[in-house]
Amino acid sequence: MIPELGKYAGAVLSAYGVSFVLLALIVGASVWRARNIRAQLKDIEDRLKAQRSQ
Amino acid sequence: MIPLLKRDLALAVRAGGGFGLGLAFFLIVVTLVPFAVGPQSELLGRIAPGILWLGALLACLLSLDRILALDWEDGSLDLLATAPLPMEGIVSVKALAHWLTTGLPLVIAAPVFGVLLNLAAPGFFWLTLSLLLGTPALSVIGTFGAALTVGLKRGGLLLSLLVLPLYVPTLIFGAEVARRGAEGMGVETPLMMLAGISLAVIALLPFASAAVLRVNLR
Amino acid sequence: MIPLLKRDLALAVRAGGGFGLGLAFFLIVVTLVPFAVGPQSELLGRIAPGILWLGALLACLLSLDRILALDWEDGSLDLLATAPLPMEGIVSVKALAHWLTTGLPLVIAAPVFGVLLNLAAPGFFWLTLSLLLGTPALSVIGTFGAALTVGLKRGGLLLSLLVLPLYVPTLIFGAEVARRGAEGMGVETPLMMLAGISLAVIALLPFASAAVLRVNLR
Amino acid sequence: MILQADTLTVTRGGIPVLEEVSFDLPPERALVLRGPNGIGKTTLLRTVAGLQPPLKGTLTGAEDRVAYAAHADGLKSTLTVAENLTFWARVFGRDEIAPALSAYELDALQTRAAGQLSAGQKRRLGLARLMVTGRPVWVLDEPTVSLDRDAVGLFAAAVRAHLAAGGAALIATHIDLGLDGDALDVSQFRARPQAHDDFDEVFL
Amino acid sequence: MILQADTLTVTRGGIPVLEEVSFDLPPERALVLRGPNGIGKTTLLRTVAGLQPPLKGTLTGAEDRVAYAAHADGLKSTLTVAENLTFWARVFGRDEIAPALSAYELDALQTRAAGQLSAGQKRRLGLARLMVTGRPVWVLDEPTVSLDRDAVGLFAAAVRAHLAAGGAALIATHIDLGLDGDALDVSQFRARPQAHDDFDEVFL
Amino acid sequence: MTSIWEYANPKKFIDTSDRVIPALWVLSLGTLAIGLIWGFFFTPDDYRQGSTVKIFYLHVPAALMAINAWFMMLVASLIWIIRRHHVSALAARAAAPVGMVMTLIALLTGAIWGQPMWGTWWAWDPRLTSFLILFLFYLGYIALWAAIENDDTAADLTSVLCLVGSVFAVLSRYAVNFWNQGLHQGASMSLDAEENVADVFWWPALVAMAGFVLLFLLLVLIRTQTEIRARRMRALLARERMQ
Ligand code: HEM
Ligand SMILES: Nc1ncnc2c1ncn2[C@@H]1O[C@H](COP(=O)(O)OP(=O)(O)OP(=O)(O)O)[C@@H](O)[C@H]1O
Ligand SMILES: Nc1ncnc2c1ncn2[C@@H]1O[C@H](COP(=O)(O)OP(=O)(O)OP(=O)(O)O)[C@@H](O)[C@H]1O
Ligand SMILES: [Mg+2]
Ligand SMILES: [Mg+2]
Repeated sequence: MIPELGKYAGAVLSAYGVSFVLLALIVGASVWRARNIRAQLKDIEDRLKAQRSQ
Repeated sequence: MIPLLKRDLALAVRAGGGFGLGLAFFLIVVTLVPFAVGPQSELLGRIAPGILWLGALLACLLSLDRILALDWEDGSLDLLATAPLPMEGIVSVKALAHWLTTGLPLVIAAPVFGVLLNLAAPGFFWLTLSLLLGTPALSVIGTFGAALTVGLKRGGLLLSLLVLPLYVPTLIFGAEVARRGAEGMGVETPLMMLAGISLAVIALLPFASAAVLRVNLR
Repeated sequence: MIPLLKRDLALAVRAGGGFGLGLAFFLIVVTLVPFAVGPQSELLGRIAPGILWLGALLACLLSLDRILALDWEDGSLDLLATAPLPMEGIVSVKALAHWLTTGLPLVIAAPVFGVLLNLAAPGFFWLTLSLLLGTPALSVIGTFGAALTVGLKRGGLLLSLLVLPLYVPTLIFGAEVARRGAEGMGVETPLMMLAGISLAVIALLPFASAAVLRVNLR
Repeated sequence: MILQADTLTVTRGGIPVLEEVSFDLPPERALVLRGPNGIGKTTLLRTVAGLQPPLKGTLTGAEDRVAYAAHADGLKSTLTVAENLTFWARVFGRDEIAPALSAYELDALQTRAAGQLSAGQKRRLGLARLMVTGRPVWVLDEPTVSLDRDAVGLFAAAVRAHLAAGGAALIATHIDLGLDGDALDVSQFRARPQAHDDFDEVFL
Repeated sequence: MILQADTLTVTRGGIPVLEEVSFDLPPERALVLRGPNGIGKTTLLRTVAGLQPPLKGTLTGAEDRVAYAAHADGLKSTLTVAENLTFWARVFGRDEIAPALSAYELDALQTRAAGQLSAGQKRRLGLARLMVTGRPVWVLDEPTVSLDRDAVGLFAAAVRAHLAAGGAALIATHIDLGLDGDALDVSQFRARPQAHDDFDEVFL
Repeated sequence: MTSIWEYANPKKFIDTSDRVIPALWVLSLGTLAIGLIWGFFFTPDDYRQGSTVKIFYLHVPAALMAINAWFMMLVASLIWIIRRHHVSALAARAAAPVGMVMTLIALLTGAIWGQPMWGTWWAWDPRLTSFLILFLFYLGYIALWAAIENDDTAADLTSVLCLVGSVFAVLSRYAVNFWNQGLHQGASMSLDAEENVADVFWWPALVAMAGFVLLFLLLVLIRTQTEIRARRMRALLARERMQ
C-alpha cells in the first residue's frame, strides 16, 4: 500500500529521509548525552560520599 | 568621557594603533572583487553599491575586536570600571572612537572606491549618505558584540559570528539606499529606516553593552 | 611532524579551537551578499563563482592568525624551535593543519553555498575542483604571512594586508576556473596555472616562512 | 568614614573562596592582608573595589571611594609616562600629576613611552596612578612585585603620606612593607567545603 | 661532552647586553647564573638554546643537545596533562612519560586539562617536560617561579638525578635551590656603553 | 497551593520531569507517527502540487517549531534575567540545539520542495531568508554558550544576546520583506484566508504539529535534566579541586 508518488517520489522521499535523519540525530544525541552525564555524575557523587564516610 | 575619547584617538594614530587598517582592508576587498567576478564594467557597476557596502561592513567587523580587547588585556578596563564614569558612557565613547577611526574614513573614501567599481554617477551621493547614516550603527552594534566576547580567548571569529546577523537590517537598508540611488529610484523609505535603526541602536544598545560588560568584568 | 599535526588537529576540535568558525564566516559572507547586491537570482548566479571564491579566501584569511600566534603566546613555538624538528617541517605541518581545519571544510561546503547563490549547474564541479586545488596555496601563503607577523601585537589586520596581495594570482585563476566552468567554457589554462601556483608555493614558500619565523623568534 | 566589611562571602568562578570575612578600616589606617597563594586575596580585593558582587554579607563605605591597583597596571605602551598619568587624572576629574611623578622619581622618564620602561619602572608608574585619583581608600594587590628595595621604600613613603592625609589602604602582600598597619590573615576565612548531599546547593 | 661558551656577546633588541661571557659546563655539573633584574640572563639563555645567534664569540656543544624551559611553559590549556606531556615526548622521538609524571607528583592530575591547573601545578608540568626530552643539557630560566617549598624540593631532586645520569644544567635563578653547583654572577659581563663618535659603530 | 516557581528548584524539576518523560516518549512518538503515517499514506495528492504536498506534514510543523523554540528561549531568558532561576537558563540552553535542528529541517524540506515547485533549490524569498537568519542566530547563541566557562556568566550573556537578537530578528524580518517580495506561500494557518489548505491536508498536519510540539517538549525536558546534572557535576569537581 505504498502510495503512488509519481514523478515527485524522489523529492518526497528525500524530504522524509532528511527529516528523519536529523530528528534521529538530535534525539540520539540528547539521549546519549543524558546517559553519559548521568553516569558521570553518579560516579562523582559516589566517590565524594565514599571520601566523606571514611 | 572626553579624556577617554582623546586617549583612544591618540592610541589609534600611534604606531600599531590600527588607524587606516580598516581602510586598507576595504581597499583590498574592493580591488579583489573584479579579480573574482571578472572585469566587465556593466556587471561591476550593477553590484558596486552592494559590494561597497559589504566591504565597509567587513572592514568594520575586522576592527571590532580592538574596541575592548586591548583594554581588557592590559587591565585598563578593570580600572576604568572603578573610575567615576558610567559604564554606558564608556561603551558609547568606545563605539564613537571606533566610528571616528574606522567608519568615518570609510565614508570619506567610499566615493573613491566607487570609481574603481564603475559606480553610476547618481550613486555617489547616496552611497556616501547611506554610509554616513549606517556606519554609526555598525560601530554601536559591534561594540555590543565586543562587550559580549571580551573575556574570551580568541573571541575574534566568534565576535564576527555573533555580530553579522545583527548587521543584516542595517546592511539591507543601507545597500538598498545606495542601489536605488544609483538607479535613480526613490530612496525615502529605506533612508528613513536606516536613520531610524541608527538612532534606535545608538539610544538603546549601549545599555545592553554596559550590562554584558559588567558581567564580563566580574 | 606527525605528533605536531595530531596535536594541532586535536586542539582545533576542542572547545574554543576554532574548527568550523571559518565555515561559519563563509556562510555569513555568502548570506550577506544577496542583501547587499539584491535578490535577483540571475545576477547572483553570474557573480556566484567569484563571490564564493572571495568568501572562501576571506574565511581563510581570518583564521590565519591562529596558525602561529597561539603557539607564540604560550611559548610552545620557542620550545618547538629547540626541538629536533626542522623549521621548514614545522611551518609545513602548521599550513597543513590549517588547510585540514579550514580549507577542506570550505571545499566540501562550497557546493551547498553555491545553491544559495544560484550557481549554474556545471559550475558546481569546477568550483569544488578549483577550491580543492587553490585552498592549499591559500594556507601556505597565509602561513608565510603569519610567520612574518608572529611577534607583533594585534598582528591580525596587518597580516591581512600583507597576505591579500599575495593571494591575488591564486584568486584570479581559481575564480576564472569556476566562472568559465559555470559558463561551460574551456578551463584548461587557468586550471593548469592554478595547479602550478599551488605546487610551486607548497614546494618553495615553506623555506621563506621558516626563515622569517627564525628571525622572529630571535 | 569607615570602610566596613561585614560577614562577606566572596566567590571565584561561582565558588565561594572566603566566607564570613569581617573587618573595619578607619581613616589613617592601613590593613595588610596575608595568606598563601590561591587563598582568595585577589578575589576579596576585587569585591571591595566593586568589580564583582559579594555572594553574601555587606560592604559599606566603598562606593566611589576606592582606587584599585591590580596585578596588571593598565598602562598603554605607546603613550608616554606623562600621557598615561594625565589620562588617569582626567578620568578621575583631576589635573595635577607632578606630585605623583616626583613621589615615584619618574620625572626624568616623563617623555619616555611606557612600553620602553623596565618592569620596575612600569610598576612605579602604576602606583603613581593611585595618587592622581584623589580617592581616599587605596586597594592594592601585591603592589611591590618586581620593585627593588629603593622603590619599595618610595612606595612605603607614599602610603604613609596618604594615611597622614586622612586616607586608608587595604594591601595584599607577601613581603614586609615597613608599615605599622594591622595585619589580617585571610586563611582563617577560608570557605569550608559544603555538604554535597543537597542537590540545590550547587546552584548557589 | 662539554658545553663551552667563549667570549660570547649577546644582544637584545639589537643592543649588546652582556659581553665576553665565557664558561665551561662539563657533564654532571650544574651552573647557576645570578644577577639583578634586566642584566641579561634570559638573553644569554636564549642564545645558548640556539634561539638567537650571538653577536660575537663561539658556543660549542649546544647544538641539538639542549632542552630549554623558558618563562612560559608552552602548555595547551585544552589538552590534558598526559596529552601535553605525550606530545612533547613524541616531538623528541620518545614515548615514556610515567617517570616524569611521578617525579613531579602529577600522576593524580593526568586527566585534568592543563588550563584547570593552579599556577604551581602548571609549572611542575612545564618542568616535567624536560624529563621527556631526553636531552643532556637543561637550560632553565627561573624554573622555580610560583613553586611552593615542596615543589622546589621535587625540582632539586629531579636536577640531581639528571646530573647523576651524566646530564648538565644551566640555571638562571634568584633563589637558593640547594644544589651544589657553581655560581656565575653575570653582572661582571655587563656590556660597556660604546663610544658614539664613530658613525659606523651604531650599525653594529 | 503550590507555586509554579517550585519547579525552578532543580531537584524538584528533575523529579517531576522524570515522572513525565516516559509518558511523553509514548505520546510524542505516537502522535508524530499517527500524523505522518496518516499524511503520507492516507491523503490524496494535491491537484497542482502532486505528491509533493506530503512534504507539508514535515515542513510546516518544523517551521513553526523553529520559531516557537526561539520564543521559548526568549521567555526562559527573561525569567533568568528577572528571577534568576537557574533551571530556566539551562532550559534555554537545552532548547537551542533542538530549535536549530527544527530550523534546518524546515530549510532542507523547503529546499527539496522548491526544486519541483519553483524550479530552484533556493530563492531569496523573505520567509526563506528570515529562516536562514534565524539559523544564524541559533548558531551564534549556541557558540556563545559553548565559549564561556563560567555558567552564570554564560547564562547572563546568552540571555542578553537572546533578547537583543529577538529584536533584531524581527527587524530583519521587516527589512527582508521590504527588500524582496517573495514567491513563498502566504500563511496557511490564518483562519480567514481563502487560500486555506483543504481539510484533508489540514487534519494530519495538525496531528503532526502536535507530535512535533510534544517531541520538542520531551527533548527539552531531557536536555534540561542533562544540563542540570552537568552543571552540578562541574560545581562538584570545582569544589573538590579547591580542597
Ligand atoms: C527553504 C526554506 C523554507 C522555509 C524556511 C519555509 C518556511 C515556511 C514556513 C515558516 C511555513 C509556515 C507558514 C504558515 O503556515 O504560517 C511554510 C509553509 C509552507 N511552505 Fe515553506 N519554507 C521554505 C521553502 C518552501 C518551499 C521551497 C516550498 C515549495 C513549494 C514551500 C512551500 C510551503 C507551503 C506549501 C507551505 C504551507 C503554506 C500553505 O499551505 O499555503 N516552502 N514554509
Ligand atoms: N578563572 C577562575 N576560575 C575558577 N577558579 C579560579 C579562577 N581563577 C582563580 N581561581 C581560583 O580561585 C582561588 C582564589 O584565587 P585568588 O586569585 O583570589 O588567590 P590569591 O590569594 O590572590 O592568590 P595569589 O597570592 O597567588 O595572588 C584560587 O584557588 C584559584 O585556583
Ligand atoms: N624587546 C626589547 N627590546 C629592547 N630591549 C629589551 C627588550 N626586552 C628586554 N630588553 C632589555 O634587555 C635587557 C636584558 O633583558 P633580560 O630579559 O635578558 O634580563 P634578565 O636578566 O633576564 O632579567 P630578569 O631577572 O628580570 O628576568 C634589559 O635591560 C631590558 O630592559
Ligand atoms: Mg592575587
Ligand atoms: Mg629573565
